[in-house]
Formats: sequence, C-alpha cells, structure tokens
Amino acid sequence: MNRLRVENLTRRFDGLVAIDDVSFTVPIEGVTAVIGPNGAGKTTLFNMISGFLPPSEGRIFFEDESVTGVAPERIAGRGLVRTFQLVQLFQSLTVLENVKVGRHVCTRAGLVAALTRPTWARREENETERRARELIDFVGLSEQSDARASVLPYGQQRLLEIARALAAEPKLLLLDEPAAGLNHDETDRLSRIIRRIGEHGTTVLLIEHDMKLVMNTADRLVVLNFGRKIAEGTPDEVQTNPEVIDAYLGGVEMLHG
Amino acid sequence: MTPGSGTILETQGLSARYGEVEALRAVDIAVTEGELVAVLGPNGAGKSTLLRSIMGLTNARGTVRFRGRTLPSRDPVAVARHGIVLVPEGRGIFGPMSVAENLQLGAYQIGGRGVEFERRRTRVLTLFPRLKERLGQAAGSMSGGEQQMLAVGRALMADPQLLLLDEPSLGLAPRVTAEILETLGQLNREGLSVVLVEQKAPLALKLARRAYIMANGHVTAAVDTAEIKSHEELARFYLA
Amino acid sequence: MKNWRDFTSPSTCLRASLGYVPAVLAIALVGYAIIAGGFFVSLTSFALIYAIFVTGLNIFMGYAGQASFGQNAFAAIGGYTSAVLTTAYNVAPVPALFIGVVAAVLCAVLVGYPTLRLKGHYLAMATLAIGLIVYEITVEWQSVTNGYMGISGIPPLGIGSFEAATDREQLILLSVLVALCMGSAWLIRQSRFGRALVALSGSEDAARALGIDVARYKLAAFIVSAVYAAVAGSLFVHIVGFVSPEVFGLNMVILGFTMLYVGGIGTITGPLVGAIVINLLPEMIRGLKEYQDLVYGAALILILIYAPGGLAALGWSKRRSTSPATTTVELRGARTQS
Amino acid sequence: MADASYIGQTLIDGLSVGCIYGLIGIGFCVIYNASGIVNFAQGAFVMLGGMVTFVLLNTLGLPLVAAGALAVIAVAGLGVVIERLVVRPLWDRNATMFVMILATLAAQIMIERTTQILVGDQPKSIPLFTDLPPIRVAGISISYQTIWIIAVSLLLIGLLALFFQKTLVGRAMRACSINREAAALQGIPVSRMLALSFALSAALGAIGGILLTPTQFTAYNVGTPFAISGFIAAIVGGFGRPFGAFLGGIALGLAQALAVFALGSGLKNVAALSVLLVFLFFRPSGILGAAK
Repeated sequence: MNRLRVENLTRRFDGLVAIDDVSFTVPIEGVTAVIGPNGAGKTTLFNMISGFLPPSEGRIFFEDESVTGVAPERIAGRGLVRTFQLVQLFQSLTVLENVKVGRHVCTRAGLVAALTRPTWARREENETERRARELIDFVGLSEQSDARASVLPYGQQRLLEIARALAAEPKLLLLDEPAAGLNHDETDRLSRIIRRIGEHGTTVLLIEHDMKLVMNTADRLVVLNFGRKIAEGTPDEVQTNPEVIDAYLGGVEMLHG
Repeated sequence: MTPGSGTILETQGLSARYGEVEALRAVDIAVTEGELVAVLGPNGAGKSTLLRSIMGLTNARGTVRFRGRTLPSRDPVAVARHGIVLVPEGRGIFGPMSVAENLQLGAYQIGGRGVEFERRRTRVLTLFPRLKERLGQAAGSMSGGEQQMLAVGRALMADPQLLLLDEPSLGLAPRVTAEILETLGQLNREGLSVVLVEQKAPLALKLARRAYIMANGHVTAAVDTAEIKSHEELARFYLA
Repeated sequence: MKNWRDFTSPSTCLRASLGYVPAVLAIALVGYAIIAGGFFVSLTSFALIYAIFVTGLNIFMGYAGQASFGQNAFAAIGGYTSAVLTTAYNVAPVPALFIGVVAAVLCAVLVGYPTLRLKGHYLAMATLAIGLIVYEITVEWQSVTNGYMGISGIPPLGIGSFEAATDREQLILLSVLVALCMGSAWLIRQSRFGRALVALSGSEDAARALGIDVARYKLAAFIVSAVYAAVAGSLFVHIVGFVSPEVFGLNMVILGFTMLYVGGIGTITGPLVGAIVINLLPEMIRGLKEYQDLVYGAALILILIYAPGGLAALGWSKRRSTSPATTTVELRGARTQS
Repeated sequence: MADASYIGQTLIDGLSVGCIYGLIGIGFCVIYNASGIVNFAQGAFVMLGGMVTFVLLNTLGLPLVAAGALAVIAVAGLGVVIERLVVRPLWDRNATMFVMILATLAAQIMIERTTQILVGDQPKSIPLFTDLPPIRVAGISISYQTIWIIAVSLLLIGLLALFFQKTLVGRAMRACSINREAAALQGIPVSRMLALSFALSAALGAIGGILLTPTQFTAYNVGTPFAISGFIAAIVGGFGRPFGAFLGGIALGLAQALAVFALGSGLKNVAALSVLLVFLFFRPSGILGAAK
C-alpha cells in the first residue's frame, strides 16, 4: 500500500492544460517533494489532491480509496491535511486557538455541548488543549501561545500553520511552498521540523522552490514542467538530470546555438 | 544601437512587502535610454514585484525616477501616463473583447482614434502580422502566443517610452517565445528602452547587454551578459 | 475574552484592562437603573433587548464573519408570534416565545440553506429581502396582525403565576436574560463550535482544509443569530405591550450594526456596551432624536471607513493586514501561480 | 371572472414594471462590473428620481421634461457623491464586501430619512406623460404610460449597448470589469470609471423611478423594494450581465404580475422573494449563466 496514488491526472482551464496526464505515487515513509519552474502546475496539482479543484480527468487514491471529487473537508476528515502557499491563519484567533481548530476532525463537541458542557466535552476540550500545547512546543512557539496569530512574524506564522495542520493528526501532510518568504535560518529550522514530522509516521508531500530545502529534506522528488511529469527519483538523480536543468533554465540550445 | 546618454529609469531603495513577507529589499537599478536590460533570477526572487513596484501596483517604499522626475507611488494610471507600460505576467489581455478593441484601449490616452492612432495600429499590425488576421476575434480565444503578441502590441499602442515585460515566455512554446523576443529586439534597436524580466535566462541573455540577477528580494549582481558564457555559470545562480 | 488579545507588552495589557471599563460602566448603569427606577428604566430596558439582538448579530457577523441584513425579520417573527398568541389565543408568554423562536429558525433555514453556500452578496440581498417580506406580511395580513394599527394589550412577561408587571421587575428579568444570552455567547466562543466559526471567518479555505464543513457552520451560526433576534423581538413586545410593523423596520438593522461597531465587533460585551451607548445618546443630546437615523447612518459609515474594527478596537487592536499589496499578491497568487 | 384579456392585461402590466426592474438590475450590474461592489443604495436612486421630479414640478413649476432631466442629472450627481464619500474610501482600504454593502445600506437609510424630513412621509405622484385614455387592443387596455415605460426602457437598452460596444469610454469600462489592473496599466483612469459607473447606474435608477411614479406613487421608503426587485432581476439574468438583468427584470415582472393575479396584490414582494429563492436554490448562475 502507498499513501497516495495519482493516476493520469489532467486539469484544463479554458483550453489551457495546467496538469497533463500526471501519475505518481507517494510511499508511506518519508518526505516527497514536487518541484518545477513557475507555471509548471504544482499548486493546481495540490488543489486537486486536497479536493479544492476537481480534476478534468484522472483519479486520486488516498490509501487505495478514491478521493476524486470528494469535498476538501471530507478529505481532511480522512487524514489528508494541507497548508497554503500564502499562509492562511485564522488571524483573529490566538496561536493556541489556531492549533485547537486543527483538532476539529479529531473532536466532536457541537453547539449543544458548548452550551451544556457535559463531562465528555470538558474532557475532550482538555485533551484538545493538551495536544495543542504539545504541538506549539514542537514548533517552538510556546512563548507566543496567547498572542493573536496576526501579530506573529511571517516565519512563525508558517510554523504555526504547520502545527495547526499536525493537530489534525494527518496521515498525509501537504505543504505548499513552506519556505516561501523565509530567511536562511528559518528555512533551516523548517527543514529540520519537516524531517522530524516525516520520521514520526506522517507522510509529507511538499511543493517547493527553495532547492536547498528540497535537497535537505526530501527523500524523493517529482519534477513537473508545463504540467507534465518530466522526472522523478532521489534528489541526486534529479539534480543531474539534463531535462530538469533545462526546464529550470529554458532553451539551452538558444544560448549555444 | 548605441544607448542614449541619459538614464531613463532609476530606482533607489525600492522595498515592498506583502503582509509579513519582504518581497523586495532596497533594490537599486538603473536603465539607460535605449537600453534593453534583463532582470533574472529564480522564482520568488522579487522580479515581478520590482516591475509592479515601478508601476505603483504595490505599497513599495523608496523612489522611482523616470528621466529625473520622481514617479508617484501607488498610482499605476499616472505612471502609465508618463509613458511607461508594463506587460504583466499572465498578459492581462481583455479576453472577452476583440483584438481590435484591445488594441484601441492600448491607445486610450490619445482617444483611440485619429491619424496618430492609425499610424500606431499599422505599425503594431506590421510587427505582429498574425494579429491582423484576428482583429475581430475575441482575444481570449487565441493561442497563448498570439495573446502574448496582443499584450505586447497593446502596450505599443500607447507608444511607450519604456516597456516593462514580465515573463513573456511563460507557458509558451520555445519557437513562439523566440518570435516575440525577436520583435522585442527589433523594437529595442529602433530605440525603445526595455526592462525584461525572465526566469529562463538564456532567452533574455541573448537580447540584453546587461542583466540584474535577483534572489530573495535583493539584486545580487549586475552583470555584463557577455561575461556569462557557460551554462554552468548560469546554473550556479539558480540551482545552488 | 482574555485570550482574544495580545498580552505581550505591558502597555497592551493596560489598554486591554481599559477595554473592560465600558463593560463595567454599562453593568453599573443597569444596576443604577434597577435601584433608582424612573426615567432610566425604560431606556435601559430597550438597551438590554437590543443587547440580545446585537449579541445574535455578533455571533453571525463578529464570529462567523458573515452579514445578515434581515435580522429584523426574525425579531418580527418572534415579536408577532408572541403578540398574536398571547392576545388572541391566550397562550402563556413563555411557550409563545418558544413557538416564535421555532418559527424564526424555520425561516432562517429556508433562507439560509440555499444562500449560505453562495457568494456573500446573495445572502446579503436575500436577508434584506426577507426583512422586507416579513414587514409586508405584518402590514398585509390584517386578519392576524391588524396591519398598520398593530396589536396592543400584550401581557407582560411572566412564568406561571408570576408576572413581571412593574418596570423594576421587568428590568431585573431582562438583566437575567441578557446575562444568560451573553453567557451563552461566551460559552459558544470558547467552544469547538465557536472556534470553528471564527476560523471560517478568517479563511474558509483553511477551515475546509482542516475538516470544517463551512456551509453547515455558517447555517448553524445564522440559526443561532435568528434565535437571539426572535427572543429580542418577543421580549420587546412584552415590555412595551404593543407591536406594529414599524417596530421591526430596516432601521432596526442599521441601528443593530451601529451598536455592534460602536461596542466592538467580535467581543462578548461589545453588544451590551454598544446598545447602551446608542440608546442613551439621543436622550443626552437635545434634538438628536429627530435626526437619529441620519446621525447613526453617518456614524456607521464613518466608523466603517476610519475604524473598521469598531470604536472599541480603536488604538489597541492590531489591524488585519489589508494593505493593497497583500490583496494584490493574493490576486496574483490565485491567477498566476500554478 | 378571469378571462384571456384580463390575463393579457396582467402580463402587459408585468412587462412594464419588469422593464423598470430591468433598468435597476442593469444599474446593479454596471457598478458590480466596474468595481465588484453591490450597491445597496440603488433603491434610493429610484425613489429620488420620482421625488426630485415631483419637487421640481411643484416648487419651481418646471415642465415635466425639464424637471425629469434635471432630476436624472441630480441623482446621477448624487451617485458620484456616494461613490466619492462612501464607497471610494472603503475601496481604497480594501474593505470586505459586507462592509461595502453595509455602508451603502447606511447611505440608503440616510437618503430616505433626509427625504422624509424634507418632503414628509406622504406619498407623492407626478402627472402622466401623456394624459389620454388607454389604447384598447383585443380587449386589453394599454395606457400611454405603459408605452412610455417600455419604449424608453428599450431605447435606453439600445443606447447602453451602443455605449458599451462602440464608444472608447464604454469599452474602457468593460475593460475595467474584465481586468481592472490591466486597464490601469494602459493608463485607463479606473477610479474615474468607477465614479462614472455610479453616475450611470444612478441615472438608470432615476429614469426608472420617473417612468413609474405617474402610475404608482413615490414616498421616502419605496426604494428598498425596488432595489430588491432589481437585484433579483440581476441574479435571474446572471449577475454581472446587464442585458441578462433586463431579461431577468421582465421575467420577474411577469412572474410577479401572475402571482398578484393568482394570490392578490399584497404579496407581490413575497412572490419576488420566492423567485429569488428558487433561483438561488436551483440555478444561482442565472438564466444565461453568470458573467466570468
């Protein structure tokens, strides 16, 4: 069994093909990264996997069950949770509350429980609080846990978004350009955190431009260009693949020819 | 082909941020009259933000001077009226409108009619003969390459003093890209000043004599394109 | 309320404590009205009823980030149900109130279910329309509502043999109910349910990505706000003893929003503070009464432009980053990133 | 008893009021396309069209044509004022749509109250444009005002089509609605286009109000129902499509007339809301599909 299997996925926008017949699998262990130049279709791919965008053709399997066309909130309920390229925090909630919201799929108290506060709901809330604090510790934001999310510097917002996603206890975590906007130190720290997430049994699939992060954290790479998969393999294999270098730099023949 | 003596565009300490993300950090560039300058760098380096900040489309700080005069910030209409036209990433053509209407709107400032308008239109249609066959067609129904030609053509309808291009090659097949860049080279030889942002460096290096390399919101180098000879040298900027 | 705020610096801590001052003053005023009686009582009663109405609006708008311009419809449904049932059918006030609430909930489901999954302006217009429709029905359905003439002789609130007949008793009863309503709002805000509402107002995409059924939660919040409005409407007719279509006009909505913005949107005590300020102000300033709607309309526009977080948030709440550049990059992100 | 001519009569009446809804609906679309804003003060323009004409007729004794023309100009001016004082500051700070709607609604209330204070709350009317007995065709009587309403509406539609299709400014407004940023980059003054769109839609609302006032009446509070009907027309037509909105208005007018025919006149807005809810439920993109 693998965590995720994508079969012949295609997505068209008004005749433009953003993703063209892409297939790959994500194994249960480790960190897989999708890379490719601007406009390669990476975010489109993510949006389809996480249910935000229906594919034009092809199918997506999460743990061998089809999630094609399933709504995002249901996909999240099955254990596939994503983050966003432009951090999407709940700005008016505190850091702690943000992570608590992440526990949504693992908890069940509703409106009636909110007003009557039965014992089970109180216990559930305590557990939510405990787990949330653990995760805030894990990403190193304990000191800010009562601050509003909107006042955090950007690097910490990224970490908070990851902690929030982890609170849902995902089996597969999708990270959309987690290093975008981070400085070198922050990127290093993020890369260590991603490695640790991968080692703790959560499969990680990430999109990234920052080559340094990808090379340091990913076990496997899938390379897209013009919406097509042009290569996959270990970082070393991909780095020396002429087609990949070509994709990143453009028509080499024009320079020499 | 000799560039004019004066400086047409100059930025000083241009910085911009998107929320908490610093996208542009104190960028200084200068463009000489009649020059074609390339701005290169990997995705997310701040190239587009630089062009957008020049146009006043961001909340940038710092100054932009056009022929010695400071341009207004946050007022793209006023900047455009100085004779600076940006062909944005994604082209920004008016898809449901016809090619002819798109071209006419490019000449909005001269009222979209008259002798001067006809002169400009004839010139654009000579530069891009393919547009001539499609004047009545909805712009959005054309191929990506034709749309890019229309975007450049529409910009030229404003008779710009300075043309800014943001990734004209994006999503286009190499042959079409070459055709468009060829035309761009011709325009530049006729005296038009151009700033060309490209992720695909070799294309831009073929046209430009000078290039700024950007990474992480900074200008990391200003290079003479003749000095970049090998593919490997270039790769250092990108994949390192 | 504490964890709403950023307590990282002493000055924000001090200012946050100052944030409690209006609430404390408001409660003190209610206490004073109860003891002193007289002129303040009816004024404070209206303020308290509005506080309930606005608390409901706050759950839908302040928490869930949605807007309903037809809350007056739910107030009218609650108010008229109570009025008709207690006068024409001799139903006791409490069961009548519950029936009114159920009617309002049904109406909220009918309007909310189709519109809440669509873009915001559909909901806005549909809710505005429902306010108008209910108004028309109250005017036209003369056999039941007595049209423009309205219904009078509505008995005061009471449970069993107890009737809150005097002003002071009514005020005490209202204070208890307001405390209950605000307490419920606080419990909601602290719960998984309330967090989900605030979350979806921050980012619907992120909320969905974390498994929150956004459409369902919006509908739930809409229903809760309708319940509050219906309760407020019902209380109103019992306190005044009279109801007519004009009582629940569109200006009730504008007034409610003004109170919410003045008191502090998204806060627990804001609705109470706003309701008291807005109710007392015209009494304080001579001549304001006639131009009341005009002044509040202008005040609301000015607040929306210059203090979008509400007056209560002025100075100490960090604004959400809504700078042009942020929006630009979001637009670009949506369009060109792939 | 209902006979065929009575139904025909009902439909003609529905058609004429539907044209007015259509004009208001177009007003919504014009502003929405230029700015993405739904202007809830739209109803105030309709009310003011009739009201200002009434005032000009009765205080200055102007002829109807002059009073109407001045009223349209004045209301268009007010549209620009609202754009400058209320909408623009919010737009500049990227306010959410709810805030925008709330602000325009507050503006609507202010206009209503000001009108109430200035002219009182009694209904007003203005004379028929052509005071002749109705024409009778196949048992249906068609009043001259009905003919005026339909003719002027069709004329306006034609003029608008010409404006948006053939003039540079009209094309520029379309360009703004397609891609505001790209339009600004061409030097098209997008903020002036926004002001123009308010003027245009205010004028359309005012004309609608003037056309309708002789057959009904106007009072300070008639605006909101018209705004809602116009909005429903816009939704039924596919929001953002001006000509769809006109068709939507006619469809709504007819549906309402039939509802009045079947259920009685008190419930005509109830019927309108039902149309809205049915559309939102089954086909939120409108008859023709939403723009963009």
